[in-house]
Amino acid sequence: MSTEPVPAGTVLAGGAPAGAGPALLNLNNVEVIYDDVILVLRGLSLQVPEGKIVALLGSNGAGKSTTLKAVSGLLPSEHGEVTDGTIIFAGEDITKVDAADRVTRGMSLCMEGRHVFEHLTISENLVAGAYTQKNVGADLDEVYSFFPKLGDMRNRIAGYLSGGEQQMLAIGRALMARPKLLMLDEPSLGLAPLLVQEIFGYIKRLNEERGLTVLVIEQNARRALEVADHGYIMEQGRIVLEGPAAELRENPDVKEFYLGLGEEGGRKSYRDVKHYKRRKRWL
Amino acid sequence: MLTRAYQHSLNGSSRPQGLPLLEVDDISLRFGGVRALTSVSFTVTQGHVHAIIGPNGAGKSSLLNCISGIYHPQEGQIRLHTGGGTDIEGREVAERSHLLTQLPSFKVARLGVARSFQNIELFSHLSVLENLMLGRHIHMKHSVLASMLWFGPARKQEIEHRHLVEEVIDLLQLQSFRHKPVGSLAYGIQKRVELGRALCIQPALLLLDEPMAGMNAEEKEDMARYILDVHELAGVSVVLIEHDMNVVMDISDRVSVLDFGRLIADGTPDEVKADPAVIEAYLGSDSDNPADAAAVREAVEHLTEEGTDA
Amino acid sequence: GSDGGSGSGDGDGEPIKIGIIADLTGATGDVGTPYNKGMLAYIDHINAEGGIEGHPIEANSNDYAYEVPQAEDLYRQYVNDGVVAIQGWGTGDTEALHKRVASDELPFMSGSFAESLTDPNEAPFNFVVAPTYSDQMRVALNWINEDSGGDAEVAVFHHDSPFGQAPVADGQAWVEEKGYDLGYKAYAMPGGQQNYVGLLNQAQSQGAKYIVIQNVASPAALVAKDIKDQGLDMKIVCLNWCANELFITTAGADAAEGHMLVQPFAPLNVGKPGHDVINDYIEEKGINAAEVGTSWVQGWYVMHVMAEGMRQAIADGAEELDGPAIREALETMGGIDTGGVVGDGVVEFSADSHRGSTGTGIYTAQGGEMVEVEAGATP
Amino acid sequence: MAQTATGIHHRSYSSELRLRATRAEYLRLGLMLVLLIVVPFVLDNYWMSIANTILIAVIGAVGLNILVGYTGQISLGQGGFLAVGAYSSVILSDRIGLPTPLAIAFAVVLTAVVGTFFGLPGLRLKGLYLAIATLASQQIIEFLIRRDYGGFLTGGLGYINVDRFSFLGFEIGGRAVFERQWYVILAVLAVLAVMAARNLFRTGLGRSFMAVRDQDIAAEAIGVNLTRAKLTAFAVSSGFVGLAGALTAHYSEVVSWEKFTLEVSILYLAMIIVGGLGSIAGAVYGAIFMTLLPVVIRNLANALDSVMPFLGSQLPAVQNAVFGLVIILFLIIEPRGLNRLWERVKEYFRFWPFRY
Amino acid sequence: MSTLVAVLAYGLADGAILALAALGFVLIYKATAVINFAQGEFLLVGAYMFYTAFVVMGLPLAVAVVVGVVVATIIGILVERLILRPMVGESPISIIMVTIGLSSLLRALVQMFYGTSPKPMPKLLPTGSVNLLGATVPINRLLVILVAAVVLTAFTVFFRRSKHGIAMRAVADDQQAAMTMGISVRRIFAMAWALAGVSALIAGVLLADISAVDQNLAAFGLLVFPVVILGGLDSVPGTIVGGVIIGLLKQATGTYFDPGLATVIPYVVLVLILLVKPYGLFGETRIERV
Ligand SMILES: Nc1ncnc2c1ncn2[C@@H]1O[C@H](COP(=O)(O)OP(=O)(O)OP(=O)(O)O)[C@@H](O)[C@H]1O
Ligand SMILES: Nc1ncnc2c1ncn2[C@@H]1O[C@H](COP(=O)(O)OP(=O)(O)OP(=O)(O)O)[C@@H](O)[C@H]1O
Ligand SMILES: [Mg+2]
Ligand SMILES: [Mg+2]
Repeated sequence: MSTEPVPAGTVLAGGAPAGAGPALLNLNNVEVIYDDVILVLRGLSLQVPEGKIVALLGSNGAGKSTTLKAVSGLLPSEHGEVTDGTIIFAGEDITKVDAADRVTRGMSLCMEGRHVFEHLTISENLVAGAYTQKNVGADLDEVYSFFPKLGDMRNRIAGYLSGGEQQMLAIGRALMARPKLLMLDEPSLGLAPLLVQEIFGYIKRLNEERGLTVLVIEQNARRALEVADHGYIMEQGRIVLEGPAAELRENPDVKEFYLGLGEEGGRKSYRDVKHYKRRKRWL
Repeated sequence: MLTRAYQHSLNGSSRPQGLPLLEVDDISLRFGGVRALTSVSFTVTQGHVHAIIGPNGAGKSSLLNCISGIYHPQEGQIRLHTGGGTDIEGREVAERSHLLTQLPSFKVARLGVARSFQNIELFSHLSVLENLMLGRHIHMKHSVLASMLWFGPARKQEIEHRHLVEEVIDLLQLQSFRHKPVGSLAYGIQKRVELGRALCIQPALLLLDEPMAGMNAEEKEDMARYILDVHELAGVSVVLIEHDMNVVMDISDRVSVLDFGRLIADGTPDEVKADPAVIEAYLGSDSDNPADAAAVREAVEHLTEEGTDA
Repeated sequence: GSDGGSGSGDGDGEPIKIGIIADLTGATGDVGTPYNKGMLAYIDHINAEGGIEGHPIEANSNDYAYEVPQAEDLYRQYVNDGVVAIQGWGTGDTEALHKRVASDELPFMSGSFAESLTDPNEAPFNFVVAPTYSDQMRVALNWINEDSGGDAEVAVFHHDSPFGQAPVADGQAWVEEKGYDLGYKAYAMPGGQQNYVGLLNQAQSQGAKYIVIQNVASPAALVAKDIKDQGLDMKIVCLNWCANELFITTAGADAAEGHMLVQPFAPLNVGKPGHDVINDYIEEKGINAAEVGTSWVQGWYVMHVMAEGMRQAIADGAEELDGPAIREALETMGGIDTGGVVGDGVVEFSADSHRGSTGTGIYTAQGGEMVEVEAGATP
Repeated sequence: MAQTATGIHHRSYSSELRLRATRAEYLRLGLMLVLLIVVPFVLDNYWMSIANTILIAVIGAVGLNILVGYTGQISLGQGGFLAVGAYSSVILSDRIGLPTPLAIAFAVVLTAVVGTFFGLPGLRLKGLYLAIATLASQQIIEFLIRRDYGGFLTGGLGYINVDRFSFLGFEIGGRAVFERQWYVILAVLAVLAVMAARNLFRTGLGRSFMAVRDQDIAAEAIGVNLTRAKLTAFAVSSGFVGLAGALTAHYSEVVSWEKFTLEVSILYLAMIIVGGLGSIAGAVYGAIFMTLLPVVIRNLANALDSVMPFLGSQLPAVQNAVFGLVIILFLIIEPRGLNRLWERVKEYFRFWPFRY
Repeated sequence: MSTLVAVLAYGLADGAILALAALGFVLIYKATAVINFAQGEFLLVGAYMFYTAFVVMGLPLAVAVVVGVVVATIIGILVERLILRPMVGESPISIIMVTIGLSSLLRALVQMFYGTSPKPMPKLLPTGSVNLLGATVPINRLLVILVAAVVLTAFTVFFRRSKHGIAMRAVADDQQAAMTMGISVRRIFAMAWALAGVSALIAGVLLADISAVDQNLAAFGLLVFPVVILGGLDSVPGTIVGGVIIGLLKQATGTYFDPGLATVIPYVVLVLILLVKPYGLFGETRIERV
């Protein structure tokens, strides 16, 4: 694995990262442009090995969400398009496939900012999530057992839930599609510490029990790197650093910029921060 | 320090440090059957950073919405005290207290209560500059004819207020986005713009709903720095909702904890941190210190087991 | 737009330009189209005869789909093209334009027979060829008075617009002036209805035996249908725009049977002397007489009146044939013969009245035909 | 203000606050003025009349865009408000006998008031519900003026004759000069209207309208009084529309209800949407485009009459078809309207030869 | 009394047809959040399609109905595919405008192909009339009520029971999120428009049968707005209530007061109702939270 900056646009060494199974998801040199002018992904490549948890880190505006939108085919609805590169899922090139079909092929995305169906009740939201499935009942109960809170409020209108409640619902809904690959865009966004623990514990568990493959975007790098097997760090639409989670956790840059640790390892108080960080030291 | 250079104070309060600024007095809020808040009371002191924490759905945002007049609690009062000191221009201001619970939110804003929202609520089609200028709305005169005429008062006013706005832009390092439509900016930047819009009001009280959600450690440090600058240098009082305990513990002077709409604790960060009820309801086996990252794995294992036999 | 036989025939003189504002596809397209056909046919006919004193008529005819703004736009275009007279159509456009017409000094005829247009002070360049709606109403009332033996309730169903309201007040006045013992009540007919049962119910509670309709054919036909459906004993008296074959065909022969039609322009099947020229023409052109309805005839003869005016103006030796000259001629030339087709046969204008005629025919629907009951009835 | 390779650098806020910064923009402004001035010298009466219609439409469209494009309150009541402006102005000038310009001014105010009144539902209604409510106000106003109870408007005549526009002895002349003289009046007013609107949205008031459009709760939370903002928007917008209505009346010299139907409301909506919502320039482009469209089609049809007589005989249908088609195609190609299209062209050339 | 019966019969008949027309409108709105100003034209086109099949081609009634339904479906799908799909994600008002353009286009096309004069079509429903409580009521009105009732219940049940109902609302709420659920936004849209086409066809044919096959059919469509707003833009049962209210209201005003007034009374009522209930009688309250 490389702690050195990776030259822009170069494909990372060979297919899947070391020690991983065959890549379930494989992005090669993906380039994304919004509104025909705004270049956001500049030849991004990453692999998500079957049965592993991969974390994608990066500062605001790096293009993380865009990456997931590209994978799940949501770009067209935002005047964005994949102008170069390929997206391979389960061995098939899905770069041109319609968003809905991608779900039936077994991926499901839990979007940044929840996007619950505001006018539907919690249970209706979950049913909608299972649109591609046959027997909904069982899955429903399962989700409720994982998120008891949802069970208690199953007939509440989703639009009136609190931020966190909506986040749980969004994740539950994504699971209703019984995906092979679950993509989570900042799942811990706005969640209380306790819940963050739960959710990551839950992700881990899905991964271990069902062998669910997970690609997760996180700002809470610490948590992410704890549960993840492999990590990617992106800046300005490129992968600038990647490697096994354990190693990334030890990487000094990561320590400083993502784990918010001083060189000496201990966490420094926010009060001690006296200067604004200069950005993008990898470029 | 940057902000010393600024000529406009961002603090719109004329209240001497240490006096009570905001009194939340036994308020209850219901939505049909849902009890979002149940007899909550606490006091925000002038010059404090007052954090509100609690599990999801505890009623934190609702509380903020009550203070800023977006929701109106069925019971209880919220009082904002102004005056008793000198205002920005150094004039003596008589002491007054206002019943926020009876005001529409635009009137609350005119008392200098500024806020940011949990899910960013910017004017997405407008540029960063326009969004910030809108922060000046309550300080500007709006006559239809003068506006249509442009030359004369309208133009003069625009330029006048532009000065303060530019200072905010400078403080928050938004220079490069000045003329960008906020809709297309990345999440983190939008959060900053929203803070800026609130600052342009020259707030007497600043309400921030999860200003650091969705930021990485580094960006949090910046945001924390901005908030501290505003607080320390301008002396603006801040009420802050935040889930990252490190931030809360580091920058707040006082913490109130909500759970299921009730106030379960209220005190200094350390008191609260130690409070078993809080740990039970909210923090859990907090482990944001990687030293005991093991704790998480435990938590994970723990969950795993109960899950498997569930 | 379609040009009425410009250049055709051997009229070698410099052509006379006129503009036609027609409704072919609008709200009144059903009667507007044949009216327009009639006009163009007449122009074709007159040009074939060598035009007017050697001047062929060059008519620019455009459809305005009963949209006033469209009409205004067309009008401006015609003025710009230097026409000497305008043939309009509906109430809306006639009203919207009469001021402009006056200031541009262009004689203007149309299918709108509102009383106000007959007053040269009010509308100096508008000419109303047929008896006004008010006169038709008076005739209708006279007839009802006789038919009922001088004692009946009359309900007036009128289009919900100025066009509809035009004769209402005058009718009321007429009843009083004549001291008729007729109950008289007016009801507005909204457009786009699926039935007029509500209206009929009101008429019924008024005790009306006669229903005068001032509207176009299709709604009138709907009323006839509803009367039949409801098995009511009421007699419809249609004025002008619903007094035609269209009313009969749309309502269906049996639903229309026995209702009365006040129509100033004699339909072809009545066979007035003035119809011969039309019959010759359609025979020569191979047009099926069945297609030539009342409105067609109307168009033909309105155009005829205007043409006669032009002929006279030229005869009067106007150095150049322009609006004022034509107006002058129309006001001074005396009666224009229509071979008994229009009203009592002659159309005559004067400097202080542009009311071309007061006489109108009365017909009844019989076996799906218009059968003449009385010719040239005047108030 | 200096122009360098890296872009425009303003040295003072006032210079940045100018509407036009670059030489190119001044050039464009100049060209437009020249165009406005030469028009009456090159066009014949017919096309002058079209130009005049366009100028009136511009005023109306700008007004509507203030409400719909900038404040986000969809309105289908345009026709009704035009009518209010037209009737009131005429009644004031010809019946009450006020000098026409004064009458027009009062008509503007009156329409603003009426507009505000019909804006009241806007305080409770959102988006499409409001749109339909304005549709209702259109229908109701239209009904009232058409039914004209007791002839309170037209004295039972159904229409009102309007005297030639005259002011302080000056009177609009006959056929020869009529259009040109009107052109001067209308052009001046249109330019003023456009400027006024442009200015409005450089100031706090205008911004508060846009804030209401984008996020009303947040707007209120920064101190914008929603009620006032919305009603002001309705008033200002209706004011412009009233002016357009009054001018229509005095220009066409006859007022009758047929000129203010729902079709008119829709036509105006089409103008601002095809032109570009929330952009003054867009409203102008839209007004020009939508007014010219049917005229151009008819002239085309007449020209092609010999080749395909079908066009001529089916003209209104063809016009409607094209009207519909153009709207559809436009919005599919560029949903943000002509204005955006124009901007994209400019962008393209700014970045040319690079793609981004 | 007899008057009242007549009012009921005629009013309900009109109301039933209105409800049918409104149904299509609501389906489209529910699924695609599109306000379809072309609904009236859908009635128009539907009626003319049927007329073509039944009269022009002279097909037997049953076949003609089938043909009509098929064509209506196809038209619905085409409209969605060609005109609305490219607009996905655009501002609601631009989309409104597109449908306005569509309405103008459809009307024009019908006009070009069929002209403006009414088309003679043999009556489908028996024309005679029966005597109800002293009032003569034409049978066809009663049958119209019956047919409409059947169709409406069918639709209502379909959306209560099937998961498509939920999917539709999901799509209307948040298209992106719906896509991530594997809900094919396109398919849902197509479905909504197709169904709207069909219900409009039925309404159009019924309407044509009791009045005439002419352009007025489209004008009738405008009344859909009071209906849906009254019932609530997104409520299927709402359309029925709204339709019946408006239908009766018009007939009653026309019978007891002034038929002219009857044309605006729906709008007056509409405004009044909205002032009390801003989302109509059964409409979903739009959620606004911060
Ligand atoms: N629909 C869009 N149109 C134009 N630009 C966009 C759009 N969406 C995103 N962008 C731009 O693309 C860049 C990356 O956006 P993206 O949301 O992927 O960043 P991110 O890594 O998810 O940031 P965050 O952590 O804040 O979510 C940003 O600079 C943003 O301005
Ligand atoms: N407008 C509303 N209508 C109905 N219920 C509401 C409304 N607003 C909030 N609630 C309910 O009140 C409770 C508190 O919501 P609130 O948003 O205040 O929680 P919170 O403390 O902000 O949670 P989080 O930290 O996840 O944002 C929740 O159960 C929510 O469902
Ligand atoms: Mg993101
Ligand atoms: Mg919250």
